[in-house]
Amino acid sequence: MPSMTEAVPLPWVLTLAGALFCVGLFGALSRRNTVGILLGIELMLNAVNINLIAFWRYLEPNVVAGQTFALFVITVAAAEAAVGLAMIIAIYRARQTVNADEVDSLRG
Amino acid sequence: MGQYQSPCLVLCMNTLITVLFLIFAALILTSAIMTVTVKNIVHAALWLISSFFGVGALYLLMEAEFLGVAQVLIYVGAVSILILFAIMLTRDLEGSQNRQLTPRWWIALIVPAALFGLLIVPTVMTHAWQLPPPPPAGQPPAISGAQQIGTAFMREYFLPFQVAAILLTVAMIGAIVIAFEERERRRRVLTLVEQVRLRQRQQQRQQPAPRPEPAATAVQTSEATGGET
Amino acid sequence: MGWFLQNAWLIPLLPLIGFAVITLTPIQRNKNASAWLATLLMVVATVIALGTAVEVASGVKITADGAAAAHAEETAHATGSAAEKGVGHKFEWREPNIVRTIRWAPAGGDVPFTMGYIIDPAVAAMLVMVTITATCIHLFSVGYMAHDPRQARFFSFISLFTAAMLTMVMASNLLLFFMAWEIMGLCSYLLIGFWYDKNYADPNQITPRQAAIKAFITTRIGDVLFMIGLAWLWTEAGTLELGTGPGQVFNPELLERLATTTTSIGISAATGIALLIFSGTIGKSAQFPLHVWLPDAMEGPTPVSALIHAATMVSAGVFLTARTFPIFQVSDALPVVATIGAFTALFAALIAVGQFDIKRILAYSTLSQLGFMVAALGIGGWVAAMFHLLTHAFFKALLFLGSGSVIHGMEATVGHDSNTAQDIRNMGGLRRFMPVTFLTYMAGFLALAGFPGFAGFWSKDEILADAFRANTLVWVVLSLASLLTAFYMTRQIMVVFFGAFRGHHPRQQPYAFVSHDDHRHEAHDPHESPWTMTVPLVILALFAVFGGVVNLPFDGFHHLADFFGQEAGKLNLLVMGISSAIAIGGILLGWLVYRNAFASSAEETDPLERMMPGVFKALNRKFYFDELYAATFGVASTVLARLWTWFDEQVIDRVVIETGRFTQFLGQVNFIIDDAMLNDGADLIATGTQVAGDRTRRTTTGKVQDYVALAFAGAVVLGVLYLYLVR
Amino acid sequence: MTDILRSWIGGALPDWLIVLIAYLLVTTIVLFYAVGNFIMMVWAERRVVARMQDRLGPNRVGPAGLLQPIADAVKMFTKEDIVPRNADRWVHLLAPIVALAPVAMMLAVIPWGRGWEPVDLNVALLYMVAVSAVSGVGLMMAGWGSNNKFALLGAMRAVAQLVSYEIPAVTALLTVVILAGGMSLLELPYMQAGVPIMGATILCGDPAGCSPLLYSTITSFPGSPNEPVQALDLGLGWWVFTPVGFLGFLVFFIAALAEGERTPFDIPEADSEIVAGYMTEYSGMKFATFYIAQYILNFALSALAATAFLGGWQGPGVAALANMGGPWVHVAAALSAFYLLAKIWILFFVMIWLRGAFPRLRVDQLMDFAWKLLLPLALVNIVSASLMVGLTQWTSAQWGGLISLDGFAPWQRQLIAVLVTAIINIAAAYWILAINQRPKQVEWDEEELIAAS
Repeated sequence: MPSMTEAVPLPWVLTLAGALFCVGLFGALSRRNTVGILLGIELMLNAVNINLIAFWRYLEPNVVAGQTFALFVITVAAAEAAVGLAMIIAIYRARQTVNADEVDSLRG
Repeated sequence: MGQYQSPCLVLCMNTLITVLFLIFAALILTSAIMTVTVKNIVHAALWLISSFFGVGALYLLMEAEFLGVAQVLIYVGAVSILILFAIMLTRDLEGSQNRQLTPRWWIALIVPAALFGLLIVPTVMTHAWQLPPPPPAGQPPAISGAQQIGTAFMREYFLPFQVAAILLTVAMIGAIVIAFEERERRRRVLTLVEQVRLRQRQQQRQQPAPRPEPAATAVQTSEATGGET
Repeated sequence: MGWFLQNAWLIPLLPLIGFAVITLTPIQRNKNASAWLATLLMVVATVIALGTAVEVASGVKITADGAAAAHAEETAHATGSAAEKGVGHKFEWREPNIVRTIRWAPAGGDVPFTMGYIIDPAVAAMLVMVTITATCIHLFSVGYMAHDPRQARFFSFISLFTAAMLTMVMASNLLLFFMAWEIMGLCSYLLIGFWYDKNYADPNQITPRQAAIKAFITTRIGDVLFMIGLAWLWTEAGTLELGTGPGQVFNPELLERLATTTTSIGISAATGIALLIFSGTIGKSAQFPLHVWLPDAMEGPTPVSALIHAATMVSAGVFLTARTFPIFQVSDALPVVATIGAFTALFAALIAVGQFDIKRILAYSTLSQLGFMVAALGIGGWVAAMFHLLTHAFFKALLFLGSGSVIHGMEATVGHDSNTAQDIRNMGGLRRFMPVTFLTYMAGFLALAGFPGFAGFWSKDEILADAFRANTLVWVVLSLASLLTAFYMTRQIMVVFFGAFRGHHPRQQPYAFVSHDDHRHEAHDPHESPWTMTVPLVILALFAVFGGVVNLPFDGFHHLADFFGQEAGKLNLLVMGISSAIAIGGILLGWLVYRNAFASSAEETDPLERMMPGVFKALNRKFYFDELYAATFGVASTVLARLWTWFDEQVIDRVVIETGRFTQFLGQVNFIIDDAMLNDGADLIATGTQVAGDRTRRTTTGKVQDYVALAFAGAVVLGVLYLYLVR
Repeated sequence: MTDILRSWIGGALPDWLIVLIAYLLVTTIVLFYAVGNFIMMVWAERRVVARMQDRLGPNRVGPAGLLQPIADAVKMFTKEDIVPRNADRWVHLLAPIVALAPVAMMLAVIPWGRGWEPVDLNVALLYMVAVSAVSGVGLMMAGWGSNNKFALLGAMRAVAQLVSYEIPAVTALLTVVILAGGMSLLELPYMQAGVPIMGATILCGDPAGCSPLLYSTITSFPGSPNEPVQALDLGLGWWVFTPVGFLGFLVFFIAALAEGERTPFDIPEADSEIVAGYMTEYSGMKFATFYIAQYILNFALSALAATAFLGGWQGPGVAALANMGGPWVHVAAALSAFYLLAKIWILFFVMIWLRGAFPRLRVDQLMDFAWKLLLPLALVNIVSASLMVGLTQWTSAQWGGLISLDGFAPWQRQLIAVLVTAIINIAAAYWILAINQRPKQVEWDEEELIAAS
């Protein structure tokens, strides 16, 4: 049966993951809206997951650790999204804004 | 697909997989770029969902069915809905018309670009990956699936599994606590029985000497604050 | 074949289920349902326990792989090979009928840490005893607690209590044993303080919640020492598994090593461990000097007293020593055990003579009888001790439940006031009103007094015979104690059940009684209790009368000893004659002294007090032990506190004040130097810092994205350095 | 399908093209099947509800009004397609498609008959749930893109309801996963062969003398899942007949009602409160798309419920026909497809019936119902399911040596398992209902109320 491992070389997948990570990082750094930052972070987490799955599939397909770790990452991402969004709502309620550059009480 | 395999099939399938991979990669990257650049935050979230779909399809392509489906279930079904909810709860209408990027967005462009160009690409391209040898012909490669994941969660990764469960619980409670809005005093619609009883009591009260109601002012203030929230 | 052994874990599980169901489900809102549920589960547990005992008696053994083998040949491991220090019969650890463990809490180390149960003859006998008495007590409580608003809670507690006891009996290792032991401690606390809202008019009278705390703390002293003993045993043996195999605590090699190791305080390790474990027994079985909690535990409901005194708590202490007997056998601790047991037996019997509260008399008699058992263990009479433990459980449960029935009947006349309803001087002639209670109580009385033919006679006689052979002094002391036993029990019977009824004009309390429920029904006569209370009495009375049959001291009738597979004492006609004479003499003496006591009024003085007022006062005040503890430990802590206060005020405060003054002086000196020389330099540095701070402050924008960008930029720089320069 | 095509036109076309055509054909057939059912469902619903309300319902167009849906469709197609001026145009346009597409995708993994299985996915159960969750995004898009308060409110209600009821639904399906030992939908009907309650219990004594009309090879739970046995096969070993399956089915069906926004739970489009919810601004084709999506979702969820709990296509006679071999296999397939369709329609009738009988829930009642009643029941049911598997299949070694059921015959163990789970489920149901019926503490400050009124 033909499979991904024969059709696509591993570096392609890793490059895709790296690109996705960098795009997500750009989003997280450049967005004004706090929710937008969160979107960027989700992209970064997905990039990590692609990496994990790719390494699992290409290098150790019969060891289950890669998928397991990806699942843990998804779990953590879900928890992070829930808490992050709750914090955004709390900030919005307290300050009537969701713009990250207006939330700078710690400015020196 | 049956037992019958022509050599063309393998070749064609390989091409097909490559093409599919490229399509998915394009979908993922385009959606991701749209996510981080598009002006409207709701559109950004929708683009993010499209990117999630691409990643899920990529998982399916890599024969991680369980993860692909879990990706759709958790990211598309839960996380993005959560994000959409949060956007709609915090939407300020004028804000969505303003600029979406921070003033120093060029810094934010340089850092990821440097990361990608200077580190990721050279590392990925120059590293020698020790790929395992392909399985002997006619024998399917041993690929761990959902059942192995379940077994692993109950055996080797039992403790992390429990920790993840606790983490989710804690996150849920934390999210509720953080986002919880305490109503000052909830004004409830009275049931019919309560209204009747209330009227009776009022009449009983009016028969003796009417005394000044100290509670009246307090209620007014509470109404004022209650109306605000 | 073997089903009961395979599923013996159900025995403690059933009361535990009862506890869980009553506590967690809405059934707790229905008093009767919870009571009958708990009782029903206990009945099922009793059936399983009986089945287990039958299977053990028929010699079924279950091997590790689960196969049942009938009539396997007896294999015994001699454990006392190191040094035969015990003067009594040789005790051998028998191969259990079933050992079933599961791995639990992987704690590292070579030996897997396990949890599970063991059934051997001793355990089977204890299971039968505990389940039967506990079932009777449950049934009795259905009637006795019928009017209590917290009935469901009561039943959940006693179910947990019973479950803990059963777990402890079956425990396969000493840690599980200890855990169940501690749950029992908790339950005794909860149950003694069950009427936690009760107050007395007399401020010096101990209230249930004080009694509960007292019981908890007093037994805690023993428990802590017990735990230290277990820790010591763990460090020496690396295991707490019961058994003789390798990696188990009664392994002969291990015991030999323990017996020959000498610690820095001059005793062998075995002796030290045995003494520490025995401290647990002292606490739980209320031996001198930790006996003070048990009489006050009478503040709990009467079924609880019965449960504590007969089936669970105090038996647990004796069972602990019996269970770890191989360690005692190779140690030098047995004389200590014998001394404490014998002393407690006599001492408590003396106090019992001077009490007026019907339950307290029984409480001190329990102390005394436990002293018998402990003394029997101390002189090596393992079978005798277990025998007495079993028979005593039945007739003492009978006596306590009987006293509960009496109190229940008395409350109809004198109201719900424990001071009045439990005072034997207010009773009298009750045999006419409560015939069933009277007859069953008589059975219990004759068994406890050691009247020939009754259960208590045979078991006590076996102890005395062993004592006579092993240690004459112990025998003399125990004989005296049994004389006193017969005497004070006769006193109680005479005052409670004979003579004229005095309850219509009870004694006036020195303090005016204040109660929520202050309705006395003085016109009413006491009445017999309902069937739920009398049926258990009759069942237990049968055991009290015929229970001795299991181990008659004649050849061929040592059924219990054969069942345990242990050596037992021989028939000694001399001792038997003497003890019969003592019992009958004690009863006669009691009859002579008390036949006319309190004939007319409840306000009369006790005949014994008329004869020797000083001695009686001392007995009535329990040899002033509570006062002694208050005057020693209580006063000592007060004095220590005062001393510390003085020390704090006079020494520490003074030092602090003087140090402060000296510092002040140094400060003044320093000020001069500082002002003149340092300030200018410091100002310079400060200004420089301020300027630098102002400059660098701008990098702290407060925006999280800037920080993240900076972090990633740093990562990129480091990565580039590594990738292009280092490598 | 691939094989049939190969036998017809094999060699004339390249192999990959045949595979592609086969896939396309199957997809087309399934979609037409679903849409045809949708049309009949709309008609049936209108007629049945009318009967329940003592009306006639559509009866003019065609015989008994059978052509009414087609007339409606023509009307829908010819209506004006309106996009509100301030709406987010693309989101507004895409929303119905995003709502319909995942629902249609759900149909791919359902085994429609014996041997009629479009796709064999080994995580099919999870796939169904995951894909159905995606349509929530479509609703959200519709609500937001319409730029209408009612639409937004309706969408948020709909999505909140969808997400909440997904949890009891998934938890109830976990029961099936435990019983089946996997997430494949394909295996489920085969596992539910045999006789009611026990599955494969009545074993064939003599392998040679067993009639293939009565006995067949079953890998049925309860029993031993890995070793097929020759047993009496009435095609009735549906899991709904066991206590675990019954409770699971009840919970799942109620949750499915809520997910499909059927009547006691039709809060998102409660027309007396918020006009038509997220569909307020839609008309014509796009409205029809939403409508189709909703009915096909009901159809798919009914099919899932039938497959997971009611034996799927399994029924009396299927195995016997299949055992006869030859062309009879195709007859068996047709019969089995009929069985599944009948079950789906019975479930759909129950849905209509509920619509005719029950008033709508309030929003807080809706949430209480999901979190305080359905979820606890489903959780207890998982425990029961685990016990059922353990009691029927484990050896004493797996129980840690504590429960020894080694000596019992399979049917005795099955009886024990059924009794134990029945007791647990009934007790739990009683208890949970009792807790939920506890009257709420009525707390009201008299002074304040008097002052306020």
